[in-house]
Amino acid sequence: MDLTYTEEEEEFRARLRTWLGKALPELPPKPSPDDWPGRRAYDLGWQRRLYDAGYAGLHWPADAGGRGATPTQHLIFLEETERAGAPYVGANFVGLLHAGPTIAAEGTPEQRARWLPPVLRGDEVWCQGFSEPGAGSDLAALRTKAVRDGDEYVITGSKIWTSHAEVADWCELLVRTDPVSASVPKHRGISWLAMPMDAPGVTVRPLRTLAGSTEFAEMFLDEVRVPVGNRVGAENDGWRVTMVTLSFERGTAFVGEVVACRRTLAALARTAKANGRWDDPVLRRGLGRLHGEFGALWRLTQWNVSEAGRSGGVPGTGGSVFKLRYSHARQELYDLAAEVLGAAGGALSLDEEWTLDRLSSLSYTIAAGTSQIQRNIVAERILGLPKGR
Amino acid sequence: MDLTYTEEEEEFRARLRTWLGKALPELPPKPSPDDWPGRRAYDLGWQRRLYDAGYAGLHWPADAGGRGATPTQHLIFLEETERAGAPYVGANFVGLLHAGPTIAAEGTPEQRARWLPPVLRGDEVWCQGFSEPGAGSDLAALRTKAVRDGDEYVITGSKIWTSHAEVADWCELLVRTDPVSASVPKHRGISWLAMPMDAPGVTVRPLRTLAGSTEFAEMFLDEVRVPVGNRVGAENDGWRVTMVTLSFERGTAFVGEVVACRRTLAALARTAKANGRWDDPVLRRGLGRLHGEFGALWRLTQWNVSEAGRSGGVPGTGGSVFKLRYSHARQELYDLAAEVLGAAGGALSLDEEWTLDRLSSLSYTIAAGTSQIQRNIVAERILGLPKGR
Amino acid sequence: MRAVDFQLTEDQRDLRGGVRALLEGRYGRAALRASVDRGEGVDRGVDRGLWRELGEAGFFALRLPEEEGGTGLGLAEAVLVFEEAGRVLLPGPLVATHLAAGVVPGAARGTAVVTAFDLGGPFVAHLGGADAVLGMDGVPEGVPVRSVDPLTPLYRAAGPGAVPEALRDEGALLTAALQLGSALRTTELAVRYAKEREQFGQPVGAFQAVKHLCAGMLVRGEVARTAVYAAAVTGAPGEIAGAKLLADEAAVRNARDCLQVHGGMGFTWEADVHLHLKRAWVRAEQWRTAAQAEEVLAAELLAGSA
Amino acid sequence: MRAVDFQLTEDQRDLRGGVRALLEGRYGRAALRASVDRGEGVDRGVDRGLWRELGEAGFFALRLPEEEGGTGLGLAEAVLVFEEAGRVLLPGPLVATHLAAGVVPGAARGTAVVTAFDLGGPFVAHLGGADAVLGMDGVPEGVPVRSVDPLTPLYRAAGPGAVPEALRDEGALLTAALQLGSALRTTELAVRYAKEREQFGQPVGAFQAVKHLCAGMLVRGEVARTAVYAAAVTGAPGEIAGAKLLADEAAVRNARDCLQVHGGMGFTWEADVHLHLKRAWVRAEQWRTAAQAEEVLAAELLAGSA
Repeated sequence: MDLTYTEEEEEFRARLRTWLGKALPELPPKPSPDDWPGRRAYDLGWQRRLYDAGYAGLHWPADAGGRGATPTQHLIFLEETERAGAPYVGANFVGLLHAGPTIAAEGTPEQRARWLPPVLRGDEVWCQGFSEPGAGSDLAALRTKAVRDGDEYVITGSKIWTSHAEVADWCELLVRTDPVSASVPKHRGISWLAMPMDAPGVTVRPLRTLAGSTEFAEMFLDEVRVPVGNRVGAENDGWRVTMVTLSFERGTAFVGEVVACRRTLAALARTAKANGRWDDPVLRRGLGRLHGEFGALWRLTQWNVSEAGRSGGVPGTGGSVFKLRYSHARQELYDLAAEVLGAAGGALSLDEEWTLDRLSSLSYTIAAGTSQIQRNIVAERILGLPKGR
Repeated sequence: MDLTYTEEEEEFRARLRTWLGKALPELPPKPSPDDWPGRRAYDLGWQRRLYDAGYAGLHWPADAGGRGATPTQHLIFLEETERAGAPYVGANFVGLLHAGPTIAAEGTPEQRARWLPPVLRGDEVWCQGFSEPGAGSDLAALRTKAVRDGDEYVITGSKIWTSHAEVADWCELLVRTDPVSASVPKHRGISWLAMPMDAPGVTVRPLRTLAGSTEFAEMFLDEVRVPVGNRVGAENDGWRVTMVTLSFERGTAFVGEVVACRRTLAALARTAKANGRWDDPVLRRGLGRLHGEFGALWRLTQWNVSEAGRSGGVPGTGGSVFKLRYSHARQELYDLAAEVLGAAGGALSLDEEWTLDRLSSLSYTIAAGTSQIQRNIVAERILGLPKGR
Repeated sequence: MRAVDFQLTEDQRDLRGGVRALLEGRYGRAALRASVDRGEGVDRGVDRGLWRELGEAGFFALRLPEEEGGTGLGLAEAVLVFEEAGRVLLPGPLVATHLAAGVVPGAARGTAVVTAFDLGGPFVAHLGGADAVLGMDGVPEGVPVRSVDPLTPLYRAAGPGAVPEALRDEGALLTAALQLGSALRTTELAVRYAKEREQFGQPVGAFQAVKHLCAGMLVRGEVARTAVYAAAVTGAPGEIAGAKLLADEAAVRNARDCLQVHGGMGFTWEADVHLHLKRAWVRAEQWRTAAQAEEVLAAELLAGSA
Repeated sequence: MRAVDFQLTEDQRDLRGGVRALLEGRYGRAALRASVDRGEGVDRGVDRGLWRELGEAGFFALRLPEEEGGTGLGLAEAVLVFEEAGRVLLPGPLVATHLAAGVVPGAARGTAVVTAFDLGGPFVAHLGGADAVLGMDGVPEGVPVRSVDPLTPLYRAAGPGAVPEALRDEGALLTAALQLGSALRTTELAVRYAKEREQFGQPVGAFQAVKHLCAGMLVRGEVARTAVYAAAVTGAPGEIAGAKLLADEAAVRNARDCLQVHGGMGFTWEADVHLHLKRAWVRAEQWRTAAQAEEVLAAELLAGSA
């Protein structure tokens, strides 16, 4: 057990800090949340700067154009960029974290050459077409259908919870190429396709969340034609291909968020001190408890990262453990924030950033696997408890 | 909605108070917890006094020797006896609340004449032989077997969680008279028998709980012979016969306990005031919250009782709702008590009554249907949610 | 022989049924969503037509004596009516206007919209177009703030800065009744969704985890119902504090669990669940907060234990 | 290239494995139940033979420099050893004797039994037959009280009446490690029972409700483990307070959930689960309570946020 960074790691951190100190002030002003083209340009611009400085695809293998950094370097990168207030991965999210790694692992040399460099350089934006209105937790029940017609698939169906769909160039799409039957279980018969978003038949409609924002979209596909050459992996093998993506994750998924939560908690303590609520032991101890909680979550992140480092990048089951606890803690944080602010302090006003963040926190126990699904995973895969009848 | 008592009810209460004021001081000293014969004598003595005063079987129908009181009168009875510190039903529990009502509802005239008067008069003690080591939540999976041999059943098996077994005269016993098979589901093939506890082959062994006490026993049955005439209801119809018992319950099961908890909470507040913990808002507000909780539970009891009164004695599903909430609240109460006392105040010492009660409270989310089973009942029977595959 | 009867009387059932029918007709789901859409970004004030209809139906004058144009009913009946309003998320300063009946001209008949500084600070709801503020002469200027609840416009204004103390108990109780209605409604929404939505080849409500979430919702709702009804019958400050505490908790936590049962769909603007949660957050801050209620209860506990 | 590595080193794994083997052999389940039976109603004092064996195994001298007869290891290794002790519910004033090594003669080798007034009041554990009390000259007279934990005899005695402040952090951390071991152990007990016990025709662990109880236990244990290990590496008071808080919660709540998973069988004296719960209750009161830990963390949060 060692929590001190090596000399190389400290150097990496120092270089990064220096660069961030120089690069961040040069950024253009942040676009407004509903200026989608502006957000695309801003996010791609940041990615291009990372690329030029040698930080793009830090955690990607070298043969995919990445830097082959250790998980700890990646952790340092995420920690430092968050601390410095650098832009989030934003529109580059799917390309850098899902579609890109999938292509890197499963694509042909031609596919890698076509799609990976534009992601790293910040030239192209990807979105994700996995979930469907009828297939949420039960993702493999997806029904969007692709029928082979010569060299093309003809695709019909609908997708939901697609972020950045309005400005994406490509969509990593899961489709059913073999209908479910007695001999074809639902996890088979799925294929992974790269769909150009400007293909005829693709309609994107913004999906409004309870926070009032339109971060997500619904996507309707009406006989969209995609070349067979855009399929990554074998036909009907898309489920396995998709799962490969996860092996790039290496415990770093929530590093930035945990760092941000710790900063938020400190700000909340200052607010409580300023408005007098600090003198109420119920609130003060609640803040202390959450400080302990997020401290542990930060350490758990380091633990998961170093475990992934040992196992050579294969993610442990630590991800489910972390997500269960973190999503709950994040909701607690914003509930406590509302108590610290109180009605008189603006807890009911959207003019306070806390309130919007509180609304967003509600999705954490649902998105990317509900807490119920995560508990099943922990119970069945880690603890080996049997599936029910 | 009306929470004022009628004149008749207030008269009933006043008469009862007067009688309690006279009867309680005449009681002999309470036996020690491990003096089982002494406890039997004490409990039966109290029952005899109730009988002589006309309070025995208050809630039993008149044709079973009871007083046919309204649910509200029964509630008043339980409230007043608890407030006055009268003895608990103790060794008479099964006879008065389970076996007796079952015989009253399902027994032949001869069976009623044989078994009911001694229960009401305080002459005979019953115990319950339902649960088995392998059949807890899944009670109908019981395997104690009764084989017909002429005019007798020959019974072999074992029972668990039998209270007062050491001093009982009779046991209401559920046995399997028809083995489970493709055509006999587990709820069929069960019969209800009255077994004399002095029959050869009955062995009772005390079962120690985590509180260190031996309130319960295990019972081993080795070819015990019970006359067929001791069967109440038809052969193989024992499950239905047993469920009938519940229809006597009428929401009053926990009246005494809720009254007692409210008294305990008040004592805890006094303790907190005396030891200074009252000044800690975390504890003070916790006590306030529990005061609200138990206030609501008391009202819920009244609600359930008045609902049972309307429906003519058929219990609502309010019982599961109440038990879920109450068992949790009771555990919270004793956890808070431990915090109020603190280590310095004896929270870790069994010399404090609180500590023993805290240990006992741990059974509340398990006994008589775990919280998990109760939630299933609420979800399936009240909310109509489907059973899983 | 009559007995203590905590159940609703025939008249009370009729009253509740009548109010439910009125609100279903006048403020069903389509009307709710229309007012959400209409209110986007700007406070268009209370729907005066609806307000008058509520007034005519006795919503505000319910507890006024008949000689003052009321129906002479009590808190128990008022609670039943407000529970129904909470179910359908009826917007507007219902509690304040009800409390103003007989005091502020027009409140009883619903021709006046009356609000109150019931948030314990500089914020006041529904100030835009309000005719009066409880306990104040005149209506102060207010600066609109963006409210978390699209159906409860909020303003920052100079006012008494405190809840009108004399009305605090009744205000808290009626607000608790609104919360109760919402808690019962989100239970229904969750159960309906759990029966319809299929995942892994069966309704999600067949999964024990979802089942138990729903069971917990029902329990919270029933405990809150008992507390609210009992407090309405006795009018005791301690019981009212307990009712507010339990109803706030039921409304907020049931909305949260309802959202969880709905999964991703619950996170959409289209689903009604967020409207329940946001309103429940607002109401939890009105008249009596949880911390205040706990202190009232603690003081009562200690006084009663002496 | 080497990286920050939070995982256990090979040596640490070996150490833990060695201690686990030692304890399994020397204090397995039969020994545990025998000491419960032996201790019934009377404090027979610490098992001196066992204590010496622990001493020989380096349990107490672990962190002493080699020239003082220790093994020169650090808090991280001590935490691993104490975690194992917590798993098997090893009785005796382990933490106090460990802290006394190098201070009280014989503590390092396990020939002396040293206890401490670590309960923040007049109660002290394992006073009967103790050779010394940390921070005191001589051993005071004590009046035995009936302890909730059959393996932690308690006495009322006149002492400093407070936890030895200089040792509070280390004491809290090592106690947290004991709690951690217990929390991990009750998870195993629950999972094993859930796999074996059948009801309604399948193992109870196949029911989602039981499954999710077990998953919650694992999560609590893993979070506590990370907090305890990290605090051992950094030795920071804030991290130690957090570790104690989280490990106390994990130990108590896991024992409760383990009991729930066991159903009626968990309520028996025969099942070990109550021994874990009772010990967890005792340890939660030792060195640093939850309220104290929260205050430490709150102060650190505010100081760090300035």
